[in-house]
Amino acid sequence: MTILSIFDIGLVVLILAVGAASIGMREAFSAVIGFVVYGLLLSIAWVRLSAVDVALTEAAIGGGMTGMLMLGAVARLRFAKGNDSRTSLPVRLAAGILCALVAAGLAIAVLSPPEVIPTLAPMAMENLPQSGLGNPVAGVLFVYRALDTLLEKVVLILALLGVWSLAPDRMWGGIPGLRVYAQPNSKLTFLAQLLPPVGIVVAVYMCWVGAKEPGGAFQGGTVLAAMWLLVMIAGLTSVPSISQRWLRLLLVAGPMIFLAIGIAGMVLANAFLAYPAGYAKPLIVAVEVALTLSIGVALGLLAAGPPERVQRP
Amino acid sequence: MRLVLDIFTVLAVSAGAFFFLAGTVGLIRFPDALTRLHALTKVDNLGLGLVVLGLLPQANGLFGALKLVTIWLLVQLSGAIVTQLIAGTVRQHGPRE
Amino acid sequence: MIGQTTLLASAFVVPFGMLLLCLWPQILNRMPSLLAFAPIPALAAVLLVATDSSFAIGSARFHLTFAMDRPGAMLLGVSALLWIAAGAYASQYLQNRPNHGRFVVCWLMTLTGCVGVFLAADMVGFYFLLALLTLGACGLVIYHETPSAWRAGAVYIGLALLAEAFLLMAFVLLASEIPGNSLLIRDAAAALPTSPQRDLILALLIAGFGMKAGLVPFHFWMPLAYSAAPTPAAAVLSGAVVKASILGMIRFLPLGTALPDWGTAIAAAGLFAALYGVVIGITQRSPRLVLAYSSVSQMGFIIAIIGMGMLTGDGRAALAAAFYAAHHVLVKGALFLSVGVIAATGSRRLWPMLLPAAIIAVGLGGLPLTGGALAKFVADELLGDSTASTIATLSAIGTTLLMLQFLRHLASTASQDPQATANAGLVWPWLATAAVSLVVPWTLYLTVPRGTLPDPLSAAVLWKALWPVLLGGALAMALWRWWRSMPQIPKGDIIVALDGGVRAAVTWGKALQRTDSVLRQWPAATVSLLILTVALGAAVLAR
Amino acid sequence: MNAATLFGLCGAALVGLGLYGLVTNPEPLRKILAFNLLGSGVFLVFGVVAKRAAASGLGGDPVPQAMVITAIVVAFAATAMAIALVLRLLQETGRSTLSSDTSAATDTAGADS
Amino acid sequence: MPDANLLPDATTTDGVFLVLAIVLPAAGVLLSFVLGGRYAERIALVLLPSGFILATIILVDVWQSGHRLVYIVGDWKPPLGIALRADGLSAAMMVVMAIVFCAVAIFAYADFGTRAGSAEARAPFAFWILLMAIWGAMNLIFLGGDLFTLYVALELLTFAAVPLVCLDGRAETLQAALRYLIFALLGSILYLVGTALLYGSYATLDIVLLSRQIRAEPATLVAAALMTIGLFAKTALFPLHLWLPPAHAGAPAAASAVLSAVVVKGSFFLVVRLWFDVMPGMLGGAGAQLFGALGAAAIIFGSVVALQQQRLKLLIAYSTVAQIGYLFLIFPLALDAASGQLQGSGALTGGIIQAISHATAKAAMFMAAGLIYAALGHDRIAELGGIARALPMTIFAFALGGVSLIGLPPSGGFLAKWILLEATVATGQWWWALVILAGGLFTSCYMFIVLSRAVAPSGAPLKLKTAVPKYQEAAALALALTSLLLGLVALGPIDIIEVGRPDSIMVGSR
Repeated sequence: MTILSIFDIGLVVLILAVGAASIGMREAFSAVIGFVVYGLLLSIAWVRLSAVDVALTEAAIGGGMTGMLMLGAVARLRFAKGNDSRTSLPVRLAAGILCALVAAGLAIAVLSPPEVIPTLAPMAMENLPQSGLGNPVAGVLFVYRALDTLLEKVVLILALLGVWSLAPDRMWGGIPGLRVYAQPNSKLTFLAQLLPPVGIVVAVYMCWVGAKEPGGAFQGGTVLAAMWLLVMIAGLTSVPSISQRWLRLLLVAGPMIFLAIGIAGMVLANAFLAYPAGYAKPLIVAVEVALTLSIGVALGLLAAGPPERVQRP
Repeated sequence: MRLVLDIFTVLAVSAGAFFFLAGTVGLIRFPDALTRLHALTKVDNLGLGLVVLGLLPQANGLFGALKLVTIWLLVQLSGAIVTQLIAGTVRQHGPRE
Repeated sequence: MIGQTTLLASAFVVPFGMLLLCLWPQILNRMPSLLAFAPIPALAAVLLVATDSSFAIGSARFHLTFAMDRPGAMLLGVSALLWIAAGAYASQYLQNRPNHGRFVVCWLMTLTGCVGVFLAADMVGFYFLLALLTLGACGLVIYHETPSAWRAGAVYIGLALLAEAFLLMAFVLLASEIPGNSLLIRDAAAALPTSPQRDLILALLIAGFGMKAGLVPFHFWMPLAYSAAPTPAAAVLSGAVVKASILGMIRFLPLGTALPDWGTAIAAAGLFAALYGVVIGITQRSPRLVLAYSSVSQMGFIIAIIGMGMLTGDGRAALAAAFYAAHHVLVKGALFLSVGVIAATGSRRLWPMLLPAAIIAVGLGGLPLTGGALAKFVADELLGDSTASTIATLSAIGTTLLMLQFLRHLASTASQDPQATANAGLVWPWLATAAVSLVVPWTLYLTVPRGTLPDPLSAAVLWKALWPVLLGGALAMALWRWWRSMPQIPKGDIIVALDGGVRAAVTWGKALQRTDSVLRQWPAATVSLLILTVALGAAVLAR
Repeated sequence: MNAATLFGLCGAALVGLGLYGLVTNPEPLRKILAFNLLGSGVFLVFGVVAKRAAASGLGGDPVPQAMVITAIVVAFAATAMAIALVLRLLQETGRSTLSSDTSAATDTAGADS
Repeated sequence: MPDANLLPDATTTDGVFLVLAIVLPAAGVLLSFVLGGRYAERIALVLLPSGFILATIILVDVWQSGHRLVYIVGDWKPPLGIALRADGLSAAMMVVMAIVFCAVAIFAYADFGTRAGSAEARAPFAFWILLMAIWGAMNLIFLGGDLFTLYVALELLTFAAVPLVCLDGRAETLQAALRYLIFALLGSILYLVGTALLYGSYATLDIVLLSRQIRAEPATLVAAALMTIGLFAKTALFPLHLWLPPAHAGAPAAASAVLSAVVVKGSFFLVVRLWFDVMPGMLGGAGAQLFGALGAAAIIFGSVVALQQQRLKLLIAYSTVAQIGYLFLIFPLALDAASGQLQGSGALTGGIIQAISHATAKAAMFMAAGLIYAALGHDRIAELGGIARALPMTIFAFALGGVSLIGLPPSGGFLAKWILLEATVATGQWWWALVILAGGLFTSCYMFIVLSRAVAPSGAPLKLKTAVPKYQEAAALALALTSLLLGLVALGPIDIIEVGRPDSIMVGSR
């Protein structure tokens, strides 16, 4: 029983306890707080699983952004009147038993790995140098399975369009109603003036280092979005209206450039989303920079919600 | 020399852990929100400081050490601001039931 | 040869083309006057085209094939005659009617379906044209849009589609029996007797065709439909359309090989229907209902002939049944048209109209020298002198009684204004049909190669046909005296039971809807998802 | 019982927990929270699969790790859309509920505007 | 001619069309997102027909070459990279879906066309982009060769379909959209956990490679079960259909046509891919009977509840629930009892033709219902009197759609029922034949109810709220006719659906 395995067991017990609390708790606000804590604990679990890229993503998007969205929603849901009663006991019991069965089935599957564990790691590692990347995860994301990454960006754009399409017709083209939760008093503006420069440097570093070390476009984009939201909440800059051309261009820049390079690959490197020999690294970095910007703007607007105020002419 | 540094690290980190424990006890025992806030920020910041101090010799190279210190500074900054904001809200609307 | 196939093709293509032309409103308005001309190519085809010539539409791999065989030709010919007369009657009938556009479309659909079914040689074509026939006929039944018409239409299409479900299953079973993937009815009928699922297929075929032909347990749609439909439509429905199922039976059932058990069962059912129709018919008040029940009885008799054919394995049963059915087409069509004509004529001018109706009505019962006698004569020869033939004579008596009852009710429905005379446009088609119904059976008889049969005009045969008619007349006299004590039977007789069934179905449907709305609540849906996961996991793991 | 299997069981337990929350919690926001929990459980299973397939000097097979990153971003987009829907529903009806008992399903979409 | 299925995966000659089928919609979505306003509509109206041409080229190519088209994305062969594959199954589905998309685009031009001079409006801008996104997602579902790429395609489809449900912002459509989103997300998460377990056992998610290594281990079977249930939830198969009726009935006409005809088929197609291509031997007798039982229950419940609906769009939505049941009857029928393998020919061809004829017929019926709603201002079935005289073409399209659903020849529905019935006879499972025939009868019942109300004369003279443009009726009629004449496809290349089935691989590659 090495120190680390005790730590792991403690971590797992803590994760399950906080998760169960955030599910079982009756009061929505504390459940969300529980969820944020759960998100951070989970990123530690990812570090223990030696997947640092995923730990970063989980901490940034899973814990941070989702937590912030939930907090905003809980604040506004306090005014909802007369929500329905808890589900009856027999249903809860049945659900409990069945969920336990499903979890047990999953546990059986997890507990019975094949004798020799097949892996793509060696194949991924030996083909990595051709793309000039150091970080294998970035290699998978931008070289081997580039189609998934490209499509996932289109999914993000679609989700944003879905959120925007919820606005009433007269508000279209207006300003997302990012509720300013606290008046822009001195303390928040101080934070909003001090933290963003640091945040932006961290984001750029994360995006840049993503090629060699754990990091990358997603994590950088999320930090960028967080800083932009902080500045908007503090009221230092106005929330942009959704019909501005530059905003749309910025949103689409990442996937569009990725698509353009992919199509160019068909001509120059005999396959869609293939990189011409030798130019892989610069192209990928260019795509990562564009993606970081797009993701930053997209996540920020997703958190800001549908347009709710018409722009004062 | 290596041994001395290791002992120093163990001592500093355990002191930090002790302060975290004290902060948590304060959180549970103190009567109202403001005192809890006070306990938390003060003690946890100190605890974190000690832990960072303890880890400095273990950090690989100057760059790693600088990163640890920046982490500590950032936590202090955000901790202070957030405490101020919560305290402001608590004072304005009264503790939320 | 080319002439033959194009003529045969035109029989189907002309009505189908006219149906498609109805899409343009301006042609639709002029269509009522052309109704009579649509069936003419079919008649010409029957007269000119040699039997067993066929043609196909479609590509090499999958095509609709049409062929002319003897029973088909016989039935198509008489049906074409009836369609022409009824078409003329209908164009007059529609003169002052609203929305005749829909009537014309349904009429042409039914005509196309009817001609198509008589000519169809492959199963999918037969099924498609039967469906087209059903949809068109249902449109005709619903034409007046009265509540009883809607109910009749609903019952008609409900039962028809149920029958077609049986037939579809039977055709699929047959298709899998035929070696190679030809879908011809000829090959299906050939493969049927030797197939392992012969009994299942036979049961399905008889159930399907029985429903469409109004065999007793499923006959209740006939009185409803024929009383609700407009007169020309009722004539065509009771005459030509219902014969489609008879032709289906003739073509699909293996009349060549002896199947004693099936033969007796069908013959018994047919004869029971023949008697049942008479017993219920005499209690009815309106002439149309009496005619409807007479149809039930006659169709029962024809099915009995087919049953007897299957019993003895005697190939001639097909022709005998077709011949009897052909006669029935004309007589029943003429009688229905007469109902319309008589209703429009005043009491003063009633007798010149009533006389021809009386002749052909009693002819149905077997009056000597009429087509009916001839048809019964051919049927007797086949039924042999066993109990079946005694029942046949019983049904002859009953039919005469029924027909006299019909004539009595018909007379009572003459229009109040004594001077009223039916429009010439209505009278002439009716009279033509009546005349044809007398003449055509004889001409058909001559074409049927029957050297061995004793001469139908001999005294013994005449007397054999006459005494049931006289007996029927006497019974009718007796019936009219205790008329008051006759029990009142509702129109569809066993349909009352059906209403009970419908109510049960409605309550059952409500229960299903409640379970559905329970299942669509969130907890129930997600719990059922979990149950499904566990069930599928168990099912797959325990392979 | 190495670390990977331990986290695998934790992932399976989280999936069970998330499913339970999704089924029993009436409010949509709590369902979305349960969905995120369920999602993180699934991602843990991916992480365990990656950890077990560690080879050639890597802490884990990069391919499933890349898939998890993509899945996390997609899950976040789904959560954002769901929360926007909940808030819009709150704006429209003043209540946030999934059960349509107020107006039976058969004539819900029947507002004959 | 060596069967290309056996050759190691390599980009075949016309593989580039597969990439175009993915790139065109993606570029369309991104471009119209930036340009916005009337450009979104123009881009859609240009891209969708070109998508149809592309799909036909792929279909002809697959038919002529006799084997499937393959394209290796990024020049990395599976297991490391991703391959796009188009076999007969996907090519046929892509062409029909392209036809439905073009018809819906023409139909939606009236409702979602931005008037000249008006600035960018919410609903049109969102509709055209979402339509292209659904088109792209469906193409990816049909062509995707990697289970995780198919997961991303499923998410793309859900994120594009949910906003369509609540496009007009009414309260109950918002609730329907929320229920649909959460249930669909539950489905896709279960699908994802399945892919995780499969990757754990085989270190690849490529369909062809998986089908060569698949073993009947607990991990694989649990994964298959979870993935199947996830896809059932997204296809709204019977007990899991809570979201479909309010969502499809509440959405605007063009949207409900796409939702009901196309979106539901996506996850069904994945179930077919999973069980017919990846693990044909794993679905035991019990599992197949469970699939069939759910399908039968869907047919019975869906039809009976549809019979009792007061509103036309809800009736058609429940009819979708019923018709989906037919699609899942093919699993017990396709299971060859001796070898325990799911056969690629016979019942599967029937199922695909049923899916195709349902797609076109249902799209036509929802368009017709939309026109009736626009003309009368309501769609209560009891008060549909006189509409047949007011909108004859619409009711004719609705009737033709109904005829195809009932399965009267020469419609595609008839051909599908014929093939399925032949399969019931061949496998001796007569009980499925009863269900198929009962389904046809129920369908004819509720079609008769609706048509009899529509044909009945209206009491008061009918005044239409809005004049219904002719091309909308023409679009609905065209779709109904394609569904009606689909039966004639039996004349032509009916066996194209079996091109590139995995059976040929299984035999060859051992």
